[in-house]
Amino acid sequence: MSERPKAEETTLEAGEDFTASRPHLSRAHLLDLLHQMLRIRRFEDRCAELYTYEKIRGFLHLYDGEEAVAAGAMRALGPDDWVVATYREHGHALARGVPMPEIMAEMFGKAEGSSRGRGGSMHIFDRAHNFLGGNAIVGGGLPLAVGIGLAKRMRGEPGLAACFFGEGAAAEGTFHESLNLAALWKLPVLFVCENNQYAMGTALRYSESETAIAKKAESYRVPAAAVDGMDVVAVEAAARSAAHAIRAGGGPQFLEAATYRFRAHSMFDAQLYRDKAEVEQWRAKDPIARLRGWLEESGALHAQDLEEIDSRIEAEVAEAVAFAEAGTWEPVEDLTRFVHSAAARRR
Amino acid sequence: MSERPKAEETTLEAGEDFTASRPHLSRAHLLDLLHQMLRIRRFEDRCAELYTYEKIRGFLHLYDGEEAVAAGAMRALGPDDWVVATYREHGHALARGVPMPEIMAEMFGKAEGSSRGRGGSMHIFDRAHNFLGGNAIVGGGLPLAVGIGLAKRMRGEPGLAACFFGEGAAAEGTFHESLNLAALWKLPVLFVCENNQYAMGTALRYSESETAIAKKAESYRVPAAAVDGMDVVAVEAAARSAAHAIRAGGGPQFLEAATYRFRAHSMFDAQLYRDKAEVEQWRAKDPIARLRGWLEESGALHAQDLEEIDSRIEAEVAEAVAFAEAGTWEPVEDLTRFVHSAAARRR
Amino acid sequence: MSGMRETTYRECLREAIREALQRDPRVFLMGEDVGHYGGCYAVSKGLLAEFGEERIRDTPLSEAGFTGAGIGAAIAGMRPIVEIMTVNFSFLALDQIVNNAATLLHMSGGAFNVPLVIRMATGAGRQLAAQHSHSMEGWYAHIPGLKVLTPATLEDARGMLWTALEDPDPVLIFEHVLLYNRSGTLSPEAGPVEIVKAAVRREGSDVTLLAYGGSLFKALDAAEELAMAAISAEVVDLRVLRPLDTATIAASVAKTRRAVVVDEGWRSGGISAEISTRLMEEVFWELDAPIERVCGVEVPVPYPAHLEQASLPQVPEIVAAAKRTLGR
Amino acid sequence: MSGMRETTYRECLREAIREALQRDPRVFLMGEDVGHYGGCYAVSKGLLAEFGEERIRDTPLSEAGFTGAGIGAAIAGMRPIVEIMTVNFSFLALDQIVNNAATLLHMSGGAFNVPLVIRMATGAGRQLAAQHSHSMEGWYAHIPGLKVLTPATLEDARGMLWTALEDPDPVLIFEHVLLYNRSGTLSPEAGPVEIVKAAVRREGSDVTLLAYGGSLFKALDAAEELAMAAISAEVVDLRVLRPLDTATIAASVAKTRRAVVVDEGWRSGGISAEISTRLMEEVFWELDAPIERVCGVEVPVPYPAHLEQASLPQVPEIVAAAKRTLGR
Ligand SMILES: Cc1ncc(C[n+]2csc(CCOP(=O)(O)OP(=O)(O)O)c2C)c(N)n1
Ligand SMILES: Cc1ncc(C[n+]2csc(CCOP(=O)(O)OP(=O)(O)O)c2C)c(N)n1
Ligand SMILES: [Mg+2]
Ligand SMILES: [Mg+2]
Repeated sequence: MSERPKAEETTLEAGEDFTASRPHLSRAHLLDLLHQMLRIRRFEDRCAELYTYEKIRGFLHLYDGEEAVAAGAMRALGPDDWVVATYREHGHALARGVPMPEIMAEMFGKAEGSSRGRGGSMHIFDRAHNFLGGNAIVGGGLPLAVGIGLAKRMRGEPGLAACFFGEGAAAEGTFHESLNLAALWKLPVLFVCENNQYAMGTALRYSESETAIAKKAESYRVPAAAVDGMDVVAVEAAARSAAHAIRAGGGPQFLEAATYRFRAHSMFDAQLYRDKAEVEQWRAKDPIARLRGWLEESGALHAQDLEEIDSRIEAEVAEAVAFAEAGTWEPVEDLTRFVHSAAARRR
Repeated sequence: MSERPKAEETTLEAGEDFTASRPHLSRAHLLDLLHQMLRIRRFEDRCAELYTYEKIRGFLHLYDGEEAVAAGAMRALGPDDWVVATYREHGHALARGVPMPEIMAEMFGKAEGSSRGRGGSMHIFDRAHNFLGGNAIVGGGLPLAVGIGLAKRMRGEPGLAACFFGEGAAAEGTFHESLNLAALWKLPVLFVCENNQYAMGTALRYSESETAIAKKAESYRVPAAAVDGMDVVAVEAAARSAAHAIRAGGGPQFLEAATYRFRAHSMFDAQLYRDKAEVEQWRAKDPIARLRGWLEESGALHAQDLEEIDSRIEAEVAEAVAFAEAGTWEPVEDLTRFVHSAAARRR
Repeated sequence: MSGMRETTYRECLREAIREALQRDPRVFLMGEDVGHYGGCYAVSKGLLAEFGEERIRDTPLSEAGFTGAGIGAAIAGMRPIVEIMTVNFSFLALDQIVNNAATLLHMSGGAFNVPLVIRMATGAGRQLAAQHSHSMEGWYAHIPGLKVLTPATLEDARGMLWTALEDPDPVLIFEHVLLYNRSGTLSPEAGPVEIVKAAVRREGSDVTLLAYGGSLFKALDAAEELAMAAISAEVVDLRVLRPLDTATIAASVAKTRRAVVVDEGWRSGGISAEISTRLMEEVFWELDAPIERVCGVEVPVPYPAHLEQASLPQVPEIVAAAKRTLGR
Repeated sequence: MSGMRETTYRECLREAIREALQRDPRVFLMGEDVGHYGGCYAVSKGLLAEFGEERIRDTPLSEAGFTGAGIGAAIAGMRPIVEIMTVNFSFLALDQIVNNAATLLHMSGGAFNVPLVIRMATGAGRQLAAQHSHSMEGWYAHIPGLKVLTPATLEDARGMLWTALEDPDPVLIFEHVLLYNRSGTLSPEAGPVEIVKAAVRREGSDVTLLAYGGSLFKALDAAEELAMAAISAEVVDLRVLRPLDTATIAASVAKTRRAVVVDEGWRSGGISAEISTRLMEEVFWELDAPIERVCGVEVPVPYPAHLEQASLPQVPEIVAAAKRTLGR
């Protein structure tokens, strides 16, 4: 992070303009990024714990290690923008502003959850935040993002669709079809590939003949950038620059963020496919430790700032868990509600 | 065709070695190419006529104008190689050596047809020639070719799979998945994209953000060449060079042949999407007229050669039609034969 | 009211699309060759000139991509009509149709509904062989979250689309290829129709023939023949395969006590099985004979006319089945 | 013969795969994470080390691509076992499965058969929600040209694969996710089994319970409960959903005169409908009551345990349905 200005040097206030083409590197902003990443980390730590208590069930995919991508990219988005994510979407939902209690309640399967408990960890949805999930079909979200971009263009509305997906998804046919459609029709879509090097247990070299994913975007004439996904400011900068170009009417943009998941793919994974040394190498790049270290070095982060952040997060997570615990089970009589809108809206 | 040596200058005999990395430009060979293209043209002219007599029904997609691609590319293939084609596959089947009478009988729906009449024009198959159709799902054949390549590699067998498809198919997800698989696993697959500028009525610029199809191959690290598909010798040369590299164990190769269909997409097409001038421009590049012109100019083709070719073709087509006419209808009691192999083999 | 006018099923569909485009700026038509080519079956011919490339949107060959884009666009405020040329090609988009379109409302706990209409051609009879001729509408009718419509008459071809577009959830419309050229008369006032109920197309008292789409007319022809043998057949047009209008169907069979289901789809696991089973569940004690099925033969549709026709339900078989229910 | 040994369904599957790899050099296993990860459900754990990367072949996320490649490889002389992690993902490969695998033999007039086996996980019960939990084996059973197997017992998990690999045509094998951990005893001589017939798993005289896969054990539990109410239930394990063994099924129902079909798949248009209908067609005059169905509720599978369980067939419902057929 050497080329970045020290926090003290930035004079701008934290009041953010998401449309700006570059990040405001104010102290407040950087603390906020740190806060956001920590918030995701701690929330998920708690989820993992709750999983062992069987409060959360099914598949649970942690974002541990990848927080910089959602935290950074989401800064480039405003309220009119849409987000389409994957089954590994807690980080995106939190960074997007979906309330933590509703997310936690969803993990518990409670009626107060963001999807009324119907979806669980893999299917967090929130209309208020234009957060379109939570899609557990790898590659399944990309065409949806194209469609949102199309609707925006046809309706003359501002905003864009940001679509997050893993490098594994890049092998699916929908990746190909979606990039072509978005580019052909010059739609406002930001494709963000979270290249965490593995698709479950399949290393990138076993899944792609061309392992530089960003290069693939070229064959659709989609402008692409590869960014260090363990550097939240770099991600924000790249996302802002891409979003800026999209908002200027230039059509889709592609971002590849190199990142890593520190933990298993899901809670059922013995991690036979990678060795500990590799994990440790990547852990050394932990985006949270990195930003914190840099802030500390540059004297911008004091012990009490961190304490404050920690205690805010602790309170928020505790509140989320309490909310989830206090939540109710949807009555069994409502089982088939939400198959059709008529019944869904009936109450 | 200016840089090509005159036929007289080539001293090599016509006896062909399909594994040679360059064409033998003997007079016999060139006459043979001319013969092959004319054979396809005349056969299809006759088919179009028979369609109006309702001898042939369903969809009939003519290869008129594109003959150089199949005629040229097929020269690079030997008996161990496989061919996977599309619904526009009469040319491929003929050039591959599938007997014309069986193809014609197939078009008639007769039991003596290459697919016993079950498939019709879009589904010509022939095990004796490793000719795997005849696939009417656009892009549906590419994964099959990958699988054949995989089988060859795993079995240590010689040969490759040649897969023909249109530029429209390049937009399908299967294109993407197949190129990646073939490249990732270094399989012996020759992808031949017949870019005739239209997918039904959709011009290339409406279907691809990047209209240079060969470029797409790069993003899979598949070596690619673009070739003039109206020049049969150029196609043969490119196909030989690609096949040679494949046979040397270098993995898949990609060929884009620029071509044009002179007639409608199928027999139900008013061609509202292109104007006559464009068609005329391309007609001026007719691969048959071109080769003939060049042979005549260089004194290699005499009127009597052409007469001989013509009369051979006329006889062959007449025989094929007679064979088809004389063919029998499969008994209705056999309707469900060929749903399972047990019944298929019963007789 | 002015008099009836001559028209075709294809023209009815086109009028319905045109009307929808005129009525609602959120509506657009998207699919392969709907624009410059004029539609694979010429349904959208002329609409590009009238409405422009944005609203009559030619797509690349990417069934999954553009169907998914239709879903996204529907969620984000548009009312797309996605055309998939032929039901066999819809398999390429099946993940989007089932895992997204049909599922999002539930998965999101009601947050995101998908007001999407998908039209496709279905059925055999044009010698298009085994990758272009199947009848999969009954198969799609298995999926919760979808509605499945099968317009057979001109009124329904004209009227179902608008009602489908007003539905907040995904609706699939299956158009039988042999109906496009079918002509008849239509009231100039013809407009939107309900998409909930089956319709009795001919009243009768001895046996009920249940059919839909392209087979409806075979059932009507069979009823005509049966009448000559002094058998009074009631003909019910299912119209909607999901949700099935069990009430109308069961009422008819409770009256006639005998039924024949006609379905061009393959027999095993077809919609014919569901209808038979529902009838057993609803009116078992009223049945005077086992319900008969006349279905597509379980073979990929063959190319030659004689085999293709042999693979499809035909009038004589329907007549024979109806007679069997009467012990004749 | 040595004594029985303890094993699990998962181990039986693994042994079957190992045996096939040992027996026939043309056999290989291909799919997402079958190798380095050890298989999504750990079925292929250890096989990579034993057989190497060529024969335990990890694929990219490309269901259509590698399933199609499996078809091509099968045609060109290999005997691939393609693993699709979960039935919902198979929709991405549906075009290859239906338009190619199931169709090529017919379309080519017998020239090219497709000796391919596709295995996939199916079913609910692990709270994996609406894109990972469906039971679509009955749906696939609609497609001519496919065979559909649903091993429920250890013997079948151990024995169906080899027989499927010897079949010249495509065979789909559906493994219910809740069975993988199921343990029991198996003869050390256990080997290939036939894949043609249904099996009577418990004899009875008052009512027949027809089930398969994960639901078989619910049916057996229900039979146990019914026994306590002095009702003798026969339990038939369908084993093969296509082609259905109508003879065995009908013989049982002809004897008991009453039947309940249990199917985790959605009710409308499910395999339950086909079975009911066939029974009506075959043994209508022997039936003492309408056939009952206990099926999956028509909703995308919800995440929370109480709703997920409510959406699935349960023992009390099976018992109640059986009693209804007896007027109790
Ligand atoms: C179509 C499909 N195939 C397979 C799976 C099973 N699966 C879930 S996540 C995953 C790996 C995806 O890898 P990637 O896209 O890199 O995302 P990551 O999990 O690494 O974030 C797989 C194979 C799935 N959910 N959907
Ligand atoms: C999956 C699929 N979608 C649509 C069609 C209908 N269709 C048949 S040919 C064709 C155009 C294909 O164009 P291209 O690949 O360029 O091949 P060409 O016909 O020009 O040789 C279309 C859209 C089809 N057969 N399959
Ligand atoms: Mg990944
Ligand atoms: Mg083309």
